[in-house]
Amino acid sequence: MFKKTTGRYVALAAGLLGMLPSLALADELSAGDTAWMLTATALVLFMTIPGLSLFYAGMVRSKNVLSVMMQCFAITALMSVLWVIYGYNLAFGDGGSMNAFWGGFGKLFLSGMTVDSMSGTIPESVFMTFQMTFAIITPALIVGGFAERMKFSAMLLFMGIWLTIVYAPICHWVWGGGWLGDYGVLDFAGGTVVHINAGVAGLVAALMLGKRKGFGKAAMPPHNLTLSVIGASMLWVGWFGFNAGSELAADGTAGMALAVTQIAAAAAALAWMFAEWVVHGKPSVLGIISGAVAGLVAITPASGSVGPMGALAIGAAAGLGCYWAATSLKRALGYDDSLDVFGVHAAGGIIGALLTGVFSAVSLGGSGLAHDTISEQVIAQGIGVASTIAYTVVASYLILKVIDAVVGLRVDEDSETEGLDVSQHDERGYILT
Amino acid sequence: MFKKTTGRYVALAAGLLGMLPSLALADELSAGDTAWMLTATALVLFMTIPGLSLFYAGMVRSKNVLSVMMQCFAITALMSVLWVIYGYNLAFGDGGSMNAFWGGFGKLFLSGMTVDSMSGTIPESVFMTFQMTFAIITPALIVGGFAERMKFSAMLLFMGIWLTIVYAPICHWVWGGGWLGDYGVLDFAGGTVVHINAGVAGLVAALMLGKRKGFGKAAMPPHNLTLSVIGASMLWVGWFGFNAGSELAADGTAGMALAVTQIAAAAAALAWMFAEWVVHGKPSVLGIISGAVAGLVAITPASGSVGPMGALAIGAAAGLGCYWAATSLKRALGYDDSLDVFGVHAAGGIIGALLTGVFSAVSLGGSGLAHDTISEQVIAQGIGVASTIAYTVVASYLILKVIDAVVGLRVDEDSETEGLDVSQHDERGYILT
Amino acid sequence: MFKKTTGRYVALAAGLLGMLPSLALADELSAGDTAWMLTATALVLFMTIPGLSLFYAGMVRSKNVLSVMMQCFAITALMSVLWVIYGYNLAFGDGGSMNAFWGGFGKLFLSGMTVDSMSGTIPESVFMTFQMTFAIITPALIVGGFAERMKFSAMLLFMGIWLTIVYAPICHWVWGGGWLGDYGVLDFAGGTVVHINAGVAGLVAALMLGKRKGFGKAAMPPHNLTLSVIGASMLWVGWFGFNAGSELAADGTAGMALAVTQIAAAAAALAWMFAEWVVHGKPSVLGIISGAVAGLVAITPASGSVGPMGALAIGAAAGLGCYWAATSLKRALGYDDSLDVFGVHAAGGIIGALLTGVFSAVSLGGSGLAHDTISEQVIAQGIGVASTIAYTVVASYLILKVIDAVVGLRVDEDSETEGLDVSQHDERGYILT
Amino acid sequence: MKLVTAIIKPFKLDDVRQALHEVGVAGVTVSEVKGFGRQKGHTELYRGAEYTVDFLPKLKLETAVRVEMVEQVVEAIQKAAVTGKMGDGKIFIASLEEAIRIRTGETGREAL
Amino acid sequence: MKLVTAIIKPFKLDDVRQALHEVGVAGVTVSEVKGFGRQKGHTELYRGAEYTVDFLPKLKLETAVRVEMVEQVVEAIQKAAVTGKMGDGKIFIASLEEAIRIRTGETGREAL
Amino acid sequence: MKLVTAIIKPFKLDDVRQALHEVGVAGVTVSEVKGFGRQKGHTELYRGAEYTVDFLPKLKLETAVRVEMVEQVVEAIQKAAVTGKMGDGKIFIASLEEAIRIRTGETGREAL
Ligand SMILES: Nc1ncnc2c1ncn2[C@@H]1O[C@H](COP(=O)(O)OP(=O)(O)O)[C@@H](O)[C@H]1O
Ligand SMILES: Nc1ncnc2c1ncn2[C@@H]1O[C@H](COP(=O)(O)OP(=O)(O)O)[C@@H](O)[C@H]1O
Ligand SMILES: Nc1ncnc2c1ncn2[C@@H]1O[C@H](COP(=O)(O)OP(=O)(O)O)[C@@H](O)[C@H]1O
Repeated sequence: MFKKTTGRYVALAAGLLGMLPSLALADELSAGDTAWMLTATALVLFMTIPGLSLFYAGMVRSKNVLSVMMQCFAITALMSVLWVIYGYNLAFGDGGSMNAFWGGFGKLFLSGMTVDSMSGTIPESVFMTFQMTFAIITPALIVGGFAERMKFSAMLLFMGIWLTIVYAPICHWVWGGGWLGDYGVLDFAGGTVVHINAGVAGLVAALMLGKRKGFGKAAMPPHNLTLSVIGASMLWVGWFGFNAGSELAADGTAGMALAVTQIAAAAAALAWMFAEWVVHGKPSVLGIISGAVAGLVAITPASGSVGPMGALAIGAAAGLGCYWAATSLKRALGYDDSLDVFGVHAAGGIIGALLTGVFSAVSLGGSGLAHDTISEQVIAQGIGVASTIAYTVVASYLILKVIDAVVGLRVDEDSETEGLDVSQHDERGYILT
Repeated sequence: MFKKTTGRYVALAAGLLGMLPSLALADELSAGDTAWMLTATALVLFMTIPGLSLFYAGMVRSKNVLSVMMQCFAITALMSVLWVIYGYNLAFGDGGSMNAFWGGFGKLFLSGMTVDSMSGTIPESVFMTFQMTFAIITPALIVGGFAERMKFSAMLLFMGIWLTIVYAPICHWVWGGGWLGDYGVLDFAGGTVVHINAGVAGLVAALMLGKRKGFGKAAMPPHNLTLSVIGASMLWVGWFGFNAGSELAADGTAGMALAVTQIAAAAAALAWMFAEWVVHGKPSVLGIISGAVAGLVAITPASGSVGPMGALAIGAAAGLGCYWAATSLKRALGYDDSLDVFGVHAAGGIIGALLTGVFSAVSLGGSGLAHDTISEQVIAQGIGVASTIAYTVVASYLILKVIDAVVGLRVDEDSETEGLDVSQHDERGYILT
Repeated sequence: MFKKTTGRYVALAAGLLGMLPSLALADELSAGDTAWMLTATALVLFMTIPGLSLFYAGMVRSKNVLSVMMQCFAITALMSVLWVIYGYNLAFGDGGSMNAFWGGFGKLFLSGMTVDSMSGTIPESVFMTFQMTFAIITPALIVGGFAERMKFSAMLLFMGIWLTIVYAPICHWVWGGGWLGDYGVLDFAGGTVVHINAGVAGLVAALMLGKRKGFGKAAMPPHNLTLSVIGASMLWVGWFGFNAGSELAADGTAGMALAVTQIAAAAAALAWMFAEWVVHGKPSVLGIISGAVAGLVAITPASGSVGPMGALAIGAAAGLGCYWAATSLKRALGYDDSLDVFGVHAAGGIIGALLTGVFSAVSLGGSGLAHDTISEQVIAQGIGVASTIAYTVVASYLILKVIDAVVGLRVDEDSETEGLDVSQHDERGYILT
Repeated sequence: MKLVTAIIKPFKLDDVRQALHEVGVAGVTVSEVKGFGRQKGHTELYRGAEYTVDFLPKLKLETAVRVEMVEQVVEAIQKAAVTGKMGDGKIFIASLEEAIRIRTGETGREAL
Repeated sequence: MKLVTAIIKPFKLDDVRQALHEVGVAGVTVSEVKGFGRQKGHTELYRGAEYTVDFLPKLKLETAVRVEMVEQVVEAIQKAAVTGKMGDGKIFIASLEEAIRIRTGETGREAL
Repeated sequence: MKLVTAIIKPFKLDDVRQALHEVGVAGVTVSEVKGFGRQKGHTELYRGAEYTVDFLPKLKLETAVRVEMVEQVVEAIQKAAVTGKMGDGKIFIASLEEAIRIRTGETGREAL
């Protein structure tokens, strides 16, 4: 029904086989591919800490700067441990008759993964850790939705459960041999699995927690945009690992993924900047970096299958689309998504996911669709988007409801006024004199 | 007339062939080389954002911190898009009968570059993107010359035209099959193409814009040297990608480029530090980091052909020479090159370019000259330096003149007093309370 | 007497042979391994500048922020030059009949190292530079012990001598063919050589310099924890180069080293965080990042030979153990180890070194011991730890005594009150208005 | 003329500004200060070292007003700044002998 | 003794310092403050949210001077700080009952 | 009531606070200021450009006290803040007409 357009699925399949030592059909190890994947793993971790944590930290008020960094750091640690214990298995294990939906609990604690286990041409240990970094950044992105008001304990609980119930299954659906991948949804590096998923969950959290105290009346400008620029820059650089690493090899597809990532980020940064310039009269640094991130998000699902011109188009569309979503749409709907995880990640992810169905076509410079025509492919992409949104909305809502009942989601008013740094962590961000 | 001393030229030639699919003589892809070049590309982008932007941002006054980061970021985006549309072709295309001077407009929009296009042993997409990162950092360096007083719009215009008229042709002359490369000028990673070029253009801009208001009377100390130290550190780390990446392969020459880069940076840092200690009585952190950057600049042209002891010597010379240029020379001549792009990049580039002609000699531990004797090679290097300077001075001057006439180069006095962050971008860098 | 469990020793041996061109038995160059080792070298340098320097800079008071960054930067430069001149030879040279103890002065100035010299499957230039980055970070770690009160000149002298007399010999003992390596002490990436060594030397320095003025009475909170979080994050990311790079190849052992590094860091971060939460009622960001570093330290010696579950156990133990050492133990003993280089690096190193002897056992998921039983191996590890501590205590003490007599170790009281930034370097960290 | 100085909680600034505006006060100068008083600070915790931060961030507002406006101004500030919890702050009134507007050289009430 | 307080534009500090020095004022204490007044602030823009920053960075200079110097001091400040544009600031004069030099315990005019 | 203002060296804050506490002063407001005076600043050096920083970081403490406590308070501050080196700072005393506690509306001595 659809053509496999990259080595990815094959490699994944081999990865799964690698988990079953008795079936050892492993490819031979490629030092070159392994070298790249070791690096790519480092790059994707770099995206979350320090990248994303800085991007976010700069945007909050100074009394909450540490809380955001703490959240990203704690998520990194917690997700790593959960991934090792059961997450990897849930996502990439063999779910048997239920394999369309999850990977099961067959092999917990990475049992069976040795120094010699292979996943395609790279050690399985590397594949496992690379995927772990995706399972880290996705929940960390959600932080942007509820920043400056959520209890640390509730946040930690939420993320642990969310990984288990939301991330791992969706990851399995698309990359682990589940139904979305089978159906020919193209999502090379995680537009749906990572960005739409996190962006929507962030919006759900923003709505359930309610607006920050004073939102709409008091000004809540970013307290240190220098940090945000550093963070966005690190995200950009690290994204090469995210997208070109998703090829799981150092080859022509990885190279093209690198190129299109760069192109889309640049195009989107310019698009947002010029849009703002036209609309408001001045270009802003928060604008251009938001644009770059929007472009990176949008090219993510497409990065294994579009060409340079497709990347230019996707980038420009994402820059404009996310500019609209994070400014006009947000204002119109009135929700308080503190750091625009919906406006940038969900909106950018949706734009990218749909346009992947367009620009992957050979006729448009891409390397091929999984379905026969562009319209069929776009429909498939839409199904991927819609089912992810539906699932993550419902599941995120339920998890938050339960946690609210058990420990409460939001800090009390005085703590919010004082700032989360002192109230949650007994620390202050800046003691400059 | 000269020996080819590294694989670089060969790889470049192959790269060009790779653009003509019909002539597909492409080497086989090396996953190892590709792995390294993917990484090197990330490292060079990392040099500009966040590296250089932090190095510069820390040195300006706090009211201009965002403007400098914005400029670097916008340059990154704009150059990427222009490179894809025509810049790469101008620099690395086949200019036919004019090939000594430029690469022509034969193939715009990267047409013909597919997933399978090769450039030597790596995908052409990687080569193209790697070179793009050089076309990003070169204009970004110029920012140091006119920081704290140029209009953002004029800056953007200038950079777009400068890439087209100055960078791309000079890049072609040296690396794209043009006359300087043919003549046996050694410039492994861009001492001339990147650093002298940018340093001189920065000085031209500094002179044409005039001094910052209050320069010489009011103190203009760096507002946040922590940022500059982070930036310099990132430049150092990223420079491994710049120099060792210029080999376009993961081999012995790349390894030696890595080693000499480290050695020269260290030697120059110490040289500047001790010089300052002797002259002023105390070593400063701005001094040592400036020294490191000077050493990195100077080893750049030499990194493919000198040995460890040559690197020590070049580093020490650059540390002392740039210390003199950025302090005594600048004071003597009285120009206001805000962040010493001339004193560090042009001076360091000239020292490095000339000494490359010396220490590349086998007798001095190098791996060979392109000309027969050291003196001949030094003359060739001098011709490379002189022609680059001449061209960039004239062209940069003309571009600035035109832009000044059309939109004006400099912000008005009140905007300068208020700071560019607010006046150009409606943002403030720090809102700490 | 013991099994060689990884390719490391072989590669090292080849490295040494590579220094003797006449014996050129060099393996063939692997582009994949070289690609990874070029990257790993960049990553380890990245750990010191900017990583460690930020981690430390954030923890001092704002009047000393630059002094700490300056120290790390100057150490980077000085160690690089000394390493090239004689350090590499001392550590990895052939000491002839004294080879159990040092590498001699046979070949200074890297003579004989050419573009073609090999060290295993990678260029010797890369091996030399990779090892250089270890010789940089080890002294830089010591800075944490005496921060905020040591004279810059004395610091520089101390570090130069310490590299020569302490680091290079111990490095030789373990990795250069010396007696500890021969005896079957497992220290894959430097738990003993780097962390215990530095941590103990830091404590000796802290004790000899005495407490900071006002210690115990005045509050000395970290002035900018944002910097420390960035630094810790960079350390984490860079540590992949440190540990997985120590395999000197891109293979299954490197992959597993990557995975266990991630797992141990995460487990330790959570352990410290939860311990603090239980004991003090709130989790802190300084706590969680300290925990992550503790876990990274502890997994370092083990990273080439333990499995994922061993990593979980080692991480958790290090998180709890270092939490106790850096809080309760420090308070009980009353020393002023400014930034807890003992509590984190020495304590974490000891925990890791001993547990390496346990969890490397095949029965516990490891890839094998060098001795026959766990208890024998633990004894061997203990001997490694004890002899390193004994040697570094005595030697560091003597060096400091001599320097104190010659130039004095500590700044005068007024300089300490004013801060080292102004008193030692004539600069200020922040000029925000 | 009188100089009215108010120490308030930082997040009350907007309300107080608004209230002052309503009673016709055109100019205010604000400083960030640290307050020690009855209100307790918080505890901070760094690597096991707990210590008490006994000062609290406050804002100091200074406004020079005509004598006849003093009462109104004080009342406006007090109403807008009160939360009823400890640490709400103080208002001080002192006498001012002269005021000069730098731009024009005007003095006295004209300068305010 | 009088306490002369001046609110000025930040970039005028050096000029005012110089002018004070010339009339013989030895000591000045300076604070960074935010000023609200007739001068308009600027607009800031973050992700489409425009808002007006209605305070402006100013410096507050305080100097205690002998009564007979007040006039001179005020004049010096006014001349040095004026640009003629809105927001140049104010000078306030208040009476001071006593001054003590901490180092020596001297009081009164000796202490200034 | 009197307003006692002290300019002190920053590292003396804890000692002065303690001393004030001992004489029964409950409330103090502290600002970070820059002081120009007899004490010399330091030189800074950036890329060969040497210049003199002639201001020094100081703290300004303000406390409103009852008239009968003024002497004690001044003495306490002076003793705690003195080092005997230049730059120890000044204490100024001014008269205060009224004080109001925002929380309760209390005025006069009750408000302090
Ligand atoms: N006597 C005083 N002099 C100067 N400032 C004071 C005085 N007393 C209180 N303050 C300031 O007012 C703030 C609030 O005072 P506090 O005693 O905490 O509560 P309350 O105003 O409710 O009595 C303090 O933080 C301090 O800045
Ligand atoms: N009544 C006042 N009390 C205290 N400070 C004032 C007063 N009026 C103005 N200021 C201060 O003086 C600054 C300048 O005042 P503004 O009204 O903007 O212009 P101008 O001084 O030219 O009349 C203000 O920013 C504020 O800091
Ligand atoms: N006349 C003054 N008015 C206001 N503040 C002053 C005056 N003289 C000194 N100061 C403040 O007191 C500080 C210390 O004064 P200085 O002359 O350096 O030493 P000393 O107090 O030992 O005479 C100065 O830095 C300044 O902040």
